[in-house]
Amino acid sequence: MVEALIFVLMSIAAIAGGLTVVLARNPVRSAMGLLGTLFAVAVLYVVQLAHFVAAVQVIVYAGAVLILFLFVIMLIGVDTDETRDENLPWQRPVVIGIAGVIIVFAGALTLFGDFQWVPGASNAVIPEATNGTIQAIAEPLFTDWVLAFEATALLLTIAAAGAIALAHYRRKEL
Amino acid sequence: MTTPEISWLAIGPELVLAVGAALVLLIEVQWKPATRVLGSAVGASLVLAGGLTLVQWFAARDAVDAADTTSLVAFRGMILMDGFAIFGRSALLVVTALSIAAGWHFFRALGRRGAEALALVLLATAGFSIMVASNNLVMLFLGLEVGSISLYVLTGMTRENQKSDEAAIKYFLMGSFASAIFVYGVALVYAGTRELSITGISGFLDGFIVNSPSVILIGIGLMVVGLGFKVSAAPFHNWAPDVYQGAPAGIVGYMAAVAKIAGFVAIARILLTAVQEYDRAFLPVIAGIAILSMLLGSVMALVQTDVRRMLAYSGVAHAGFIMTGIVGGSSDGVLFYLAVYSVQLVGAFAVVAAVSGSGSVGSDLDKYRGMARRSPALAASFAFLLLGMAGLPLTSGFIAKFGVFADAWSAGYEWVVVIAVLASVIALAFYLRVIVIMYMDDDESARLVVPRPVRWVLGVSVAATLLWGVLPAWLLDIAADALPL
Amino acid sequence: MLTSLVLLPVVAAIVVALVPSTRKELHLPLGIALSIVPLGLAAYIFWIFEPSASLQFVDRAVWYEPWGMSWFLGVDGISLPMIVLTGVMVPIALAASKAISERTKEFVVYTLLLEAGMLGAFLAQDLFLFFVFFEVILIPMYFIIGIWGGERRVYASVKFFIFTAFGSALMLAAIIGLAFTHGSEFGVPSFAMADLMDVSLSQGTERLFFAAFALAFAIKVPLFPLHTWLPDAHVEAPTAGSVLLAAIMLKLGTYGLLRFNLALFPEASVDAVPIMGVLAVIGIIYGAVVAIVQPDLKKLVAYSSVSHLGFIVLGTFALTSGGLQGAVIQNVNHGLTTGALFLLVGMLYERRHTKQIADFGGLQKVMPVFAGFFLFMAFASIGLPGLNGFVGEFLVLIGTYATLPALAIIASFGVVLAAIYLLWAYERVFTGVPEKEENRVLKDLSVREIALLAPLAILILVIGLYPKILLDKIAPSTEAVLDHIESTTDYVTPEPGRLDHVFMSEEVGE
Amino acid sequence: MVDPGLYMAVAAVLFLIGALGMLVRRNALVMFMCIELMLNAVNLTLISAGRAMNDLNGQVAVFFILVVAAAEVVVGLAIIVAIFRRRSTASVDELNELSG
Amino acid sequence: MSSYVWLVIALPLAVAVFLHFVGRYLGEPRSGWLATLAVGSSFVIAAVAAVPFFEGGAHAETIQLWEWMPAIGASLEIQWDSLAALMTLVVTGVGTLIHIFAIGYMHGDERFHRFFTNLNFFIASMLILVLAGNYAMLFLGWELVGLCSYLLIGFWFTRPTAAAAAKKAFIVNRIGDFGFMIALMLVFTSFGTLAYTGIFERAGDVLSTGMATAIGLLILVGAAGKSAQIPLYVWLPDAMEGPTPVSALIHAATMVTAGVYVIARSAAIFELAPIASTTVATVGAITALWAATIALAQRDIKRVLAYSTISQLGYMFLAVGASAYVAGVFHLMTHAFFKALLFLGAGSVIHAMNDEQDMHKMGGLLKKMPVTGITMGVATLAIAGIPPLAGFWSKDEILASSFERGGWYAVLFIVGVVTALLTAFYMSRQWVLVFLGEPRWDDDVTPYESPRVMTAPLVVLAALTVIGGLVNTPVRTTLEHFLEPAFEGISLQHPPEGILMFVILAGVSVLAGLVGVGAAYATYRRPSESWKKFEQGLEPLWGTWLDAYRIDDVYGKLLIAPGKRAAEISAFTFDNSVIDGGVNGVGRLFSGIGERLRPFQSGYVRNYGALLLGGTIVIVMWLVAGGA
Repeated sequence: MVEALIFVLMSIAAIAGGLTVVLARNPVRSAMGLLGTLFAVAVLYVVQLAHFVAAVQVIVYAGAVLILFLFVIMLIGVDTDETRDENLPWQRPVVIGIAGVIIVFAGALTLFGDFQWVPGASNAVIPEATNGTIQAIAEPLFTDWVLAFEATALLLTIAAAGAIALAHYRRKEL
Repeated sequence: MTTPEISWLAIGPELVLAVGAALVLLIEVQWKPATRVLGSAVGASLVLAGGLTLVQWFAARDAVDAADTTSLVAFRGMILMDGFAIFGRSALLVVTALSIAAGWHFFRALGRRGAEALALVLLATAGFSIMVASNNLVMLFLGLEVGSISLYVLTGMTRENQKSDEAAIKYFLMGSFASAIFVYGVALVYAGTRELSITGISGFLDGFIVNSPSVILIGIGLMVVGLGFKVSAAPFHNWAPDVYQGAPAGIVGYMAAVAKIAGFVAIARILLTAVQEYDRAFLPVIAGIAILSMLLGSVMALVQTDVRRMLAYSGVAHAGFIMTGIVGGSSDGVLFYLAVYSVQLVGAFAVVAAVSGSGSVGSDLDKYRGMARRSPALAASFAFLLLGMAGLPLTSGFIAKFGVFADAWSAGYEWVVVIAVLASVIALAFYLRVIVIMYMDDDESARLVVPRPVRWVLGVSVAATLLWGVLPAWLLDIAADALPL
Repeated sequence: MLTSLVLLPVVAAIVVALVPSTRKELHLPLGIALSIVPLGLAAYIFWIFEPSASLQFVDRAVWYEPWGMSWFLGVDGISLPMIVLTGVMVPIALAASKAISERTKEFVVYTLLLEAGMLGAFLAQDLFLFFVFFEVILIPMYFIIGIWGGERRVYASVKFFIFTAFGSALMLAAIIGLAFTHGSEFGVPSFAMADLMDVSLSQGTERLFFAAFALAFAIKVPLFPLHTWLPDAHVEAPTAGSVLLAAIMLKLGTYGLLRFNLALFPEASVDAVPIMGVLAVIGIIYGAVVAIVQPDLKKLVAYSSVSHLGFIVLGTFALTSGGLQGAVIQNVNHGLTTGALFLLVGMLYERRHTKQIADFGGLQKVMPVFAGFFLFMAFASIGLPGLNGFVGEFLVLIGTYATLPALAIIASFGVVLAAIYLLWAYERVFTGVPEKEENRVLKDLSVREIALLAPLAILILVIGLYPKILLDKIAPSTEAVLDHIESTTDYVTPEPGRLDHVFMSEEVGE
Repeated sequence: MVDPGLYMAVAAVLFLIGALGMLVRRNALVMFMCIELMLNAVNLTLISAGRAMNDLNGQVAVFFILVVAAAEVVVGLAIIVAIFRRRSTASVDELNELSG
Repeated sequence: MSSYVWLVIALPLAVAVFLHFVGRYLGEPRSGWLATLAVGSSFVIAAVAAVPFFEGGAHAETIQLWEWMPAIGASLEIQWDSLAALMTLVVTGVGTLIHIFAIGYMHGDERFHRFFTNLNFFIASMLILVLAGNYAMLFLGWELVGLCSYLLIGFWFTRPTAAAAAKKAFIVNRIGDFGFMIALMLVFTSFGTLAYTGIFERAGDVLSTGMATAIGLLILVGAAGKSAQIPLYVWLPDAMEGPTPVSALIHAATMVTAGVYVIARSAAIFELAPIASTTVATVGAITALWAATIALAQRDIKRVLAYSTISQLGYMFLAVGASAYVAGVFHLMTHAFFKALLFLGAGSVIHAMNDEQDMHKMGGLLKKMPVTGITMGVATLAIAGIPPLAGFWSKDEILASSFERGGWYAVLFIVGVVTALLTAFYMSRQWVLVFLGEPRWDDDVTPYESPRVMTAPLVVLAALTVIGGLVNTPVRTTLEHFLEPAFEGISLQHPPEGILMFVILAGVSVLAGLVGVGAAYATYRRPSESWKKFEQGLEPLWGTWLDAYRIDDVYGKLLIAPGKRAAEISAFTFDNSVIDGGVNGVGRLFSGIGERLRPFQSGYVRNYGALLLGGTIVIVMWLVAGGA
């Protein structure tokens, strides 16, 4: 019951945040919308017992990534409001068309297609099985997934090297 | 259960590459040596990685011969050391080596940032190498991202021109978009099967009949889109011409080739292993993508005036041809095609770089006018590679096309083959255009200076194209042995 | 032996390529000298060839086992004349290329590679191998036209390449289909002709495959209405290109129809007789009619090729011994005569730098030997008995009458038209008084040029009077083709001399 | 307990919003945020599906996707900054020199 | 001896080849004499080989030289029988004389040796034709004589008219050959061979009437081309552009009779096809009359003879069409003598007149050139059918035979008589115009008698013209006995029996001849104003005849112009625009599609995104639909 309430509230929050990202004219507002979504989704994680991931979400995403976004927004100018005019011909009708098709398709699938999100869902959900505490996560992370964990090292190396390669100008190059 | 399972051999090549990349960066920071020194580090790591790959190949063959393949499953099923992976990895390493040689001028011209570029190339190769070996969709995604992000950066590395950064942002935005779509597909397949492992999924689908498979099918579709983007299959190809044109010439061949190899190996692994159960559903779709790619790529290439854009569209068409092999349902044709095409591609872009400068943007057809007189060897190599891409007999391109067509035919997709052969005729038309300009127009411009490494690379790729066109058996045998587990 | 025949020109090409570009004067003579070697070998093979239907001098090596391809060369009565013709024409074409002053080395290399490809195509007994050669020869010819051609050479060469490649593309699909049908029937795919002849196909599939093969070959021949690449290619090509194109490359089409279509798809071939026959006859008449009014001498000869090759196709699909023998021997004949005519036009062009008929007139006065050769070749082309063209056309016509009387009659009219276009052209170019100043100073043929034409003239005469030297070796193979068709279909070769035949078959037809 | 399917439906909506946002926004930064939205939707899907099937791997996968997102952000922002430095704009509509 | 018959062909051929390469060095008279020697030797060999036939009872022999096209039963083989022997003797005999004449006539021509090369080659070809043992080889000779005719008509190639005439001759002949080739196809299909021996013996068993008629009519088409019969005669008048010995040899004495020969040769087939025979006779009779009317008005000395030849060939067709094969061949022979004589005489005149051919510019030449004049006079009387000259016997036999045949042939008989009258008139007109009356020649012309080398053949031919007819008179049918073995099993048409009928019929034709000769003499003996008035009085008929019924214009307008137009439309409109336009259109289509699609690659990343997402949706929907 509590879960349902939280689910409804947070879902609304997440979607509202998402819409803000898309619809706000000022990038700062978009970033704020994204922040809202991130938090709301984090709450939905928690509700589903994904504690560790929720924490990471808040720390890494909301804490670091979003700040980075804001920095860049500030760097390249907060006042770059977008107009609502669409300057590409056909872009808007096409987007509306795509959206329409997706919605119709999703509706049809739900109503007539015997669609199940999780066809293999077990009847008895055992909360302990997916209680994503640090301990619980850590075990697969460092056994089954150890290689993936190592691979993230590559990713971060690239991010660092790439950012330097792209954005770091030596003095004489400016 | 609490100890991780480490198989050094299985990740040996990637490890070597990553260490190599780190070394390059460190040496650069510490000693700021000549690029040549970095090059030898890079070369050493490539050679070592190649050696390890060879060891893997023999290990894999022994295991298959002994009918005990457990040793080929590493890191608790996270990655595999099967022939499929090793073939893809070998192709990646060869392409990397050739590309670095061909683009050597580019790296040198980058000055101090050459080290970063070299490191990124090595890391990208490592990433894609992980990708081809992955037996886990998330692992695969990680490898994909390691590779892709490196490529985004490499695209934007030159600062001399504005188009390079346009290409980078386009590539980055669309690539991330496609990655997001791909990983959503992974999530949906996970929702449908409770598995992230490829062999796990196939085992699951073998054992259970999913009553409502829509979620899996949507997931498959999204993964196909994500990977289709990487291999620049239509209609996800738009980025390719712009990026090929805008990215530094010295690195385009590499970007194009590795993305295709890794992308197609992943597609083949996922479709032909993991979700093979649904082939009746997805093969027509793949056939559709193949046909659209072949036709669109060929027709669009016909009207290009820039060789790089032309090659990009031809790449779209080639994606379609390789897809035809996927439609055929067997992987050996695809692997052979990837091997020969990527070698040709690197060679062709080596020529482009030689003609228009390695850091340049675009490569107008006019620059090739009368090249047969100014630089006969270069023109002849380029012409030969183009004919190889066009699939003329006695080039590897013909055998490759023949292979995928034969697969598709025997799988019952005769109509796809018919359209494919017709598309290859249209494709021929634009390759010929370049040859016409090189051979049949006169131009008194200066002779081109072809750097020695480029000559080597061209020699290798021309020789390979000819050799595999005349005596393809050994590579075909290898490709046929390189089966996914 | 056959392998070395195919590889000799390749070796020759490599040798020529190794001569440094600075020694320009060496390339052509060296090329000519080296191209004599395959001619000698071909002649030797011709000499020791036993007149029987079996494949001889077979060379076979597995190429890639799982797909069933092999390097499989062999010669029979149908391909034998073609390899000799190839051997003859290449040195002549090279020797006629003195006008090629730029990039001589490339030219010689391309020509020799072309020879290798053509020889390979005629010798291949494996469809995959055949396709490889069939397609590969486009490249050197494409360069020959495109680099050393006339003003619209690029257009012509690209058109030539794409058009032909288009045809062979569908054939490739059919070849794949055929090989894998063999695979599903016998367990292993195979591309060997002998194996594929055993494949049983459904009627629909057989017809589709037949159509794919026929399209490829019809474009190559070329059969109306797929012929428009030919005049362009001929007009723009340098002399050697035209000669080799007309003399040998086009023959791959007619050869293919005879060797592959009839043998692989007997049922469909029998069914397709009316269509192919009608197209052939349209080609005969249409090509001739169009040739009449051509203002360009070379184009005229090109269209005459369209007309003449129609006879070959007609003879092939007559499905009688006369028709088939006529078709094979006409392959040679057309190669010699039209090749010679192109040589002559080329020699004229070298002197006068124009091919427009209107630019000439009265040339017999200033270059009588040239005129004599031209007239000789023209009459050979017209089908004057005693010269080779007659033997082929007459066999074809007589052979065709037994099965396709109406078409044979219409086709005979092509013989009249041939006289019209060639003699009219001769009249305008050679007779009268040379009025134009440029024409009055033209030099007659040099000894070198005579030496090029004389062998052809002799061959034309020999074949015209004693075709047995060819027919004896051809006949067993063509009979074997007919036997194969008869044994696999209901078709019965009409036996001339039996009163009932003509009337019976017409009644049955109704 | 709320049906995991509902979570996933919400995720799908978020994904759709992000995807469509990619098409309507021309500020590269905002487009980038849209991608973050999409990745969030993916994560939510994984967690919900894993929960429905009593499988922890979904959550582990989310961890990696988060890392990927972070890495992408770094590089992406670097590219945007680089472009901005040179062109003083972050609007992708002004980047259309490469076309045809 | 007959085993050496091949030498008959080989000698002239060898000399032709020899002269072709060496003639230039041999010089003027020698090459001519060498050629003559070859033909003369052939004549001798043939005569010796023909002895058995004179003795009677000898049968045909077939001598195979070598296999040619085994698939259709065609070898190069000689059939040596009396018909062949007769033809060989005529060809080589007349040929020898004409060769001799030509040595004088062609004197001074820079291509003298070439002329004899071609002439000898012609003799060889003609002998191939007549000696052939099968239709294929006959066709070989048939075409080779056509080639020689082409070469020799166009001998003076710098004259555009000569070149055009040569081409015309060959092409018109080809149209005839078209029919002939189809005939051969029918023959082969029916018999499975083209060899005479396999055909004529079995013709009755194998051929239905319909098939025999078809073959017969098609042979007629071929024969009409070669022998210049309606409607294919138009080439022969133009062929007079060639040197006069050529006209005499090829276009009067030998080649043009090949049509008659081939019909006679195929008698066994025509025997089975009455309709075909009748058609042959009718075509012959109509041609005879038609050409005779044209000949009436000609002013060119050679054209008169040309139309006269056509007309006389018509007689021969009438004969063979009436199954009077012997009569036909007989006339062929006598005609060879007197027409060769006429042509050579005309040549002599032309030579003397500095190549003037217009009879209006001649007159009174008898005094200047008595030998020519007298010999030509003999020939004129012979062709007019005045006894006892050769022409009388042969022509009379034809007319009498067709009269005897009766029915439709009786009508043809009347046509023949009328033609005889016209023949006598125009030939006499010619002789009178040329040799009598006041000289009308141009000032710079000084006529003189030709040298001995030219007049000698005239005399020999004149002698033959006088006595040649005696080989086959109603009293003594030597020729018929001679030819009989060749027509074994054929029911030959004979003139009516009995001396009375002979006298009556001969009287009719002689009367016609005399009337013609007399009328012409009366008209043209008088001064030119007078006969010019006479000719004008016959307008517009006379003009029409002079213009040969403007048949060339008709053909030009009805056949050639539309044909050329059609060719031009095919070549420049249809081929270029429709077919090639289609081909290039396909090419343009693809690049057009490419150009149209280029805007979609707009460079706007959001467009790309839309395409990506749109494609995703389509693929997902397709997959779900396909998997459900």
